[in-house]
Amino acid sequence: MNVHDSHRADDRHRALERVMQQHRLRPDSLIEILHAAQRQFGWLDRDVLGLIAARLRLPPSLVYGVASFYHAFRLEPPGRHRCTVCTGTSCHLKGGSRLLQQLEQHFGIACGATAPDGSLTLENVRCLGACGLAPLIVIDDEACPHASFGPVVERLTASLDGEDTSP
Amino acid sequence: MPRLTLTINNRSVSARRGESILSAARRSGSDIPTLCNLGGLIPAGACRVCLVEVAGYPRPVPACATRAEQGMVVTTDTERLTAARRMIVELLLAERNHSCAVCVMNQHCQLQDLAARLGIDHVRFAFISPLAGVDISHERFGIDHNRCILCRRCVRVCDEIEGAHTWDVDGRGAASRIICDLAQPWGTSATCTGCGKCVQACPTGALFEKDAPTKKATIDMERLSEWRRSRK
Amino acid sequence: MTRPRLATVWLSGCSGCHMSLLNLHGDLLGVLEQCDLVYSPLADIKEYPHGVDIVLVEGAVANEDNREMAGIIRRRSACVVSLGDCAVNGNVSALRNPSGLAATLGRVYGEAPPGHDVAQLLPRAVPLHQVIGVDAFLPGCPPAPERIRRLLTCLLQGQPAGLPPEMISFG
Amino acid sequence: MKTPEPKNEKPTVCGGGLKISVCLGSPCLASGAEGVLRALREAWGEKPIAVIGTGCMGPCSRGPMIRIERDGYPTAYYERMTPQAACTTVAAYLAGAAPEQGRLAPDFPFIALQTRVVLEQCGRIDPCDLNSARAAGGYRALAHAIGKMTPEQICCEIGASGLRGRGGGGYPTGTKWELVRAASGRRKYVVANGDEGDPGAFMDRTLMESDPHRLLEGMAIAGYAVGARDGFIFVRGEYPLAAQRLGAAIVDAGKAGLLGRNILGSGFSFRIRLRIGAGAFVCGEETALMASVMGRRGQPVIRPPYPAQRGLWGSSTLINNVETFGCIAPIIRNGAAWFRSVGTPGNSGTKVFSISGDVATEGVLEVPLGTPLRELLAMAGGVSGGSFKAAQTGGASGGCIPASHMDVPVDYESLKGLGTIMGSGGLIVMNDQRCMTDVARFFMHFCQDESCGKCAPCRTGTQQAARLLDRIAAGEATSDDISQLEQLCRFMRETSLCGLGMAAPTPVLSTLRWFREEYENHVRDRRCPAGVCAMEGTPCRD
Repeated sequence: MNVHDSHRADDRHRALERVMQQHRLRPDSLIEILHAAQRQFGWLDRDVLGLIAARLRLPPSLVYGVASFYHAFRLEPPGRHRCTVCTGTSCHLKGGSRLLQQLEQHFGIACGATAPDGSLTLENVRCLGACGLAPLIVIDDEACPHASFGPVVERLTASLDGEDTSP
Repeated sequence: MPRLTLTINNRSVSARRGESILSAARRSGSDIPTLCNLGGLIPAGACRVCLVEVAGYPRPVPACATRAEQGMVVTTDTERLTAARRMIVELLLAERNHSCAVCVMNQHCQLQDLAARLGIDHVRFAFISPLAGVDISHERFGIDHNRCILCRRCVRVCDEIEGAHTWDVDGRGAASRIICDLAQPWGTSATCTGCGKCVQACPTGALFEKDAPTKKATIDMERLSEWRRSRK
Repeated sequence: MTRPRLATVWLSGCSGCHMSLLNLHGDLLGVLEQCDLVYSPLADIKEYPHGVDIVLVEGAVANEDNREMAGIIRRRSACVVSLGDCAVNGNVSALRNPSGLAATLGRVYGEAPPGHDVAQLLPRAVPLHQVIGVDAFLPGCPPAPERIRRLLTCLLQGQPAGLPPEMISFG
Repeated sequence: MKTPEPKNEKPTVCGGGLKISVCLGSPCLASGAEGVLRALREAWGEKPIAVIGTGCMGPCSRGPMIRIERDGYPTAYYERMTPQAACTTVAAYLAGAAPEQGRLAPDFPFIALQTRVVLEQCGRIDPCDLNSARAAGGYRALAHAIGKMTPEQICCEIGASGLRGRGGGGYPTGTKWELVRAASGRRKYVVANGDEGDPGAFMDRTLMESDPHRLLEGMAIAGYAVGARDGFIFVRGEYPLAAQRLGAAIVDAGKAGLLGRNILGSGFSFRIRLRIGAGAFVCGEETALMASVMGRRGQPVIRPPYPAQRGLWGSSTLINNVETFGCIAPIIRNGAAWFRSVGTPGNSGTKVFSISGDVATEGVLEVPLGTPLRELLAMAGGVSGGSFKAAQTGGASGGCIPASHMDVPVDYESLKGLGTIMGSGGLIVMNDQRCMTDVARFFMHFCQDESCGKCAPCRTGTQQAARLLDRIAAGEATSDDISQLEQLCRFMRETSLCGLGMAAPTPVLSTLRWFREEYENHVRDRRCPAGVCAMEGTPCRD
C-alpha cells in the first residue's frame, strides 16, 4: 500500500468512526453502521467487521451473522463494474431471468459472482419496484429500461473496454 | 405461584402460570418429541417437531414456545401431527449429509432416534447433498456441517449460558451455516472459551469431541442455567 | 402349494448386508426352508429369473448397470425390499455425491478415466426407491441379522413388514 | 408558529397561467425525466412559466410523463417525453396550441377513473418542498388532531372509518391503535413498514417518493393517538430515492415545527427516524422487521406476544404499512363516515394497486375497494400481447385469479375466497403466452432465496418444492411429484413459523387449483403448452 492509499484508508476509517459516534456506538445501529462502512469501503471485509464489533461491543459472530443475512451487504470485493438484473415478477415474465442466464453464459460469471479479473460483478435483485420498465437492468447505478441482450452486452463491453485504455 | 388447569390428551393437567405446554405435557406423561428445544435455553420454536394442536387455534403451535393457558385443550399425537413431524424429520435428513453409519454419534443421535420413533424407514425426498465442510482446527473439538440441522442449540447455549457468543449463523435460508466469530476456523477463535457446552448441546454429530469418537456425555443445561441465574 | 421364490441382489454396496444375512447362522436354514432362493450373489445364477416373489436388494443405484438391474428387478419381482442403508438412502455409496462425479473420478483414476469396460457411474448414487418402486424398507448398516429374520418371517408369511421403531433406525 | 423560509425559490404560480409538472418518480427518472426537467428549465427558467418536479402521476410505463395546466384549457398529460419533445410541446402551448403528439386522451381511463385518496397529492406537489405539501393541505389533519381531538377520539375515529391494514393482512387499524394506546409502559413506538418486498408491488414506493409528508403526518397522528414519542420508518434498501426524499422531508418538517419537540406548540413531541433495509423480503414480517430495526438478523420470532404487547426493545409498538398511514390524514380531515362511503361495507376506503405485466399501461392505480378486477384491467387499457389468462395478486404470498373470475370485486374477503390474498396491492396481469408452472416455480425460488432459514419447514420445504418444480419444468417429473409437491405445500402452510413460510406455497396451490391441466401437460405429455419451459418437446425446441 503506498502512502496515498494509506491516507485514503485512514480517511475512510475516520469517516466510519464519525458515523459510529453519531450513533453513539449503540449496538442497535449496527445495520446503519454497516451501510456506512460499505459506502466507505465498497464492501465489508473481516477487518472492518471486526473493528465494528469491537467498537459496538458486539460479539464478532453476531456482526458477521447480521452482515451476511442481508443481501445488500457485500462480503467479497465487488467488480469495478456492476450489472444488476431485476428478477421481479414482471421482469421475469418479460424475460429478465432469461437475460440473466444469457449474461451469465456470455461473461462466464455466475449470478452473484465477480469476474476473476475483478472487472465485472453480475447480480440480481428481487424487484426494484419499477415494473413498468420490465425487463430492467442497472449498470453501474444507471437504469436500462426494457433491456435486451444485445444492447446490454454492447454497453457492458464498452464499459469494460473503456477501462482497459485508461491509465 | 398461581396455577392453572388445562387438558392435554384428555387428561386434566395442572401447570404453573407461564409454563410451556411442553413442560406441562411432559409432567403429565405425554412425551412430545422435540429437537431444537433444550431445557434451560430460551425456546426458539424453530424445528416445529413439537407442534401440538390446541382447540380453537387455526394451526398447530409449538409446545416448547407456547404458554399453557387456563382451560386450553391440547392434543399432542393426532395423525396430522405425526405426518407433519415425519415430514420435518425427512426434510432434515434430506437437507444435508446424514450418513449415520459413518457418524460419530451413530446410536446416540437425537435425529436418528427421532426418525426411528416416527417410523421413518426411508426418505421420500431427493437428497440435496451439499458440500458442507468440516472444521477440525480446534484442538479438542470439531464441527461437521454435513450433520448440522441448524437447530442453533450451540448458538444459544454459547450465548445464553456460557456468555461467549462465539457461534452465530452465516447467511440465510438454505445457505445458512453455523459460524465461529468472523466465519473463521474454530481453532483461531478469540472468543471461544473451550468450555464444550456447544458440543454437549448438539443433538447430532455436527459438533463433536476429537479423540472421543463415540458417545458424548450430556450435561443438564437446565441445572446449569439455574446455577448461573442464582449466581447473578 | 409352491414355496415363495426369494432373490437377493447386490448393487453398489459393500456386501455387508449379505454378510449380515449370513450371520443368521443356523436361522438362515430355517428361513431357506420356507422359500426357494432363486437368485443371489451367494449362489451361482447368471440371470435374474422371472416370477420372483420377494427380493432383498442391497446397495445404492450408482452406475448404469445398477440402473438396468433395478429395472429388471422391478419387472420380474412382486415385492422389492431395500435392504440396508445404501439401498434405503445412499449411505456410504452416496458419500461421493456432494463432490460431484468429475471430482470423484479424478480422485480415483487421476488423469486416466476408466473406459467402457467399467460400468458408467451415474452423476449421483441414489437410493433404490428413487429409481424404481420399492415395497418395503429395512434400514441399518448393516441391518442386524435379527432385523432381517423378522422382516423375512413377516414377508414369507404374506404379512406386511411392521417392525418396531428400534428395528428401523438408520446406521 | 414560525412560518418556514420557502426552500424552493421557483414561483409555483406564474404569469400566463402555464404550469408544467414533470414526474420525478423513479421509473420516470430511469426513463430520462431528469433530462426533460433540465431542458424545460433551461429553456424557460427565466420566463414566467412554472416548471416543477413532482412525484408519480400513475402510468409508469409511459414515462417520462409531464402534465401541462393552463388557465382556460383542460389539463393535459403527455407521455414518453424526450427533452426535445417536451420543449416543442411547451413552445406550442405558448403559441396557443395544444399539440396531439404524445398527449393522452382527456378521458384516459388510467388517470380519469382513479379515486385518489392516499395518492391525492402524488404527481401534484413537489415532494421535496414542504410548502408545496402544505399548500395542498398537508399537516392540516395533524394540527386538527393534536389541537382538537383526544387520543381516544382519534382511535375511535380510525376504528369507525373501518380502515384495515393495507399491508395485506387486513387487520382493523383502529383496533390495533386502541391496543397500543391501552398498553402500559412508559415508552411506545410507531413503525411504518415500508419494506415493500413483494415482487411487483410499488405502491408504497410511489407514496414515499411522491408525498413523503403524507406518511410523516399519518405517523405523527398515530404517535399522538397511541402515546408514542418515537417513530421509525423502515424503507427497503432498493428504494434509495424514497429514503432520500423521506430523509429530507423529516428534516424539513422538523425545522417547521411539525415533527420533533413540542409539535405546533401543543406539548406533544414526536421524532421520526429512518431505517434503511438491507435486502431481505422477510423483513416485511413484523417481528422480523422489528429485529432489523434493532440491528439484528431479520428473523421472525413466535407470536404471541404481538408487537402491540411487546415490540421494539420490549415496548408496545404500533406497526402499520405505509399506505395505511397514508389513509390517516384524509380520515381525520373528512371524517370516518366519509371514508366509509368510499368502497364497500367491511372494505371501506380505497386501495392502491400497482398493475404491471401484460397490460397496455403499467403503473399505480387507486380505486375504491370492491372495484371489480375487470374494471381495473380496463383502466389499465386491457391485456396486451394476447388474451387474459390470470392476474396474480399478493406477490410471493398470493395466488392467481383465472379468467373465469374476472368479475370478482377486489376486496379482502373475495380474494381470500379465490385462494389468493389482497396482499399489499401488487397486481400482475398475465396473457395466454405465460406458463403458470413457470410462475409458480419463479415464486418458489424467490421464497427459497428469501427464507430466513430459522424454521425447518420453510427452509427445507422451499428447497424441496423448488426442486420438484424444476423437475416439472424440465419435463422430468412424474405424477407422484405433483402429489408430493401438493403435500409439501400443505405441510408448509400448516407448520411454518411465520407468514413467509405459511404463504410461500400459495402460488403453487393456487396455480394447481386453477391450472392443474397445465402441470399435467408438463408431466404427462412432457410439453409446456405456453412454450416457456425449455423442456424437450416444447414448440421452441422442435
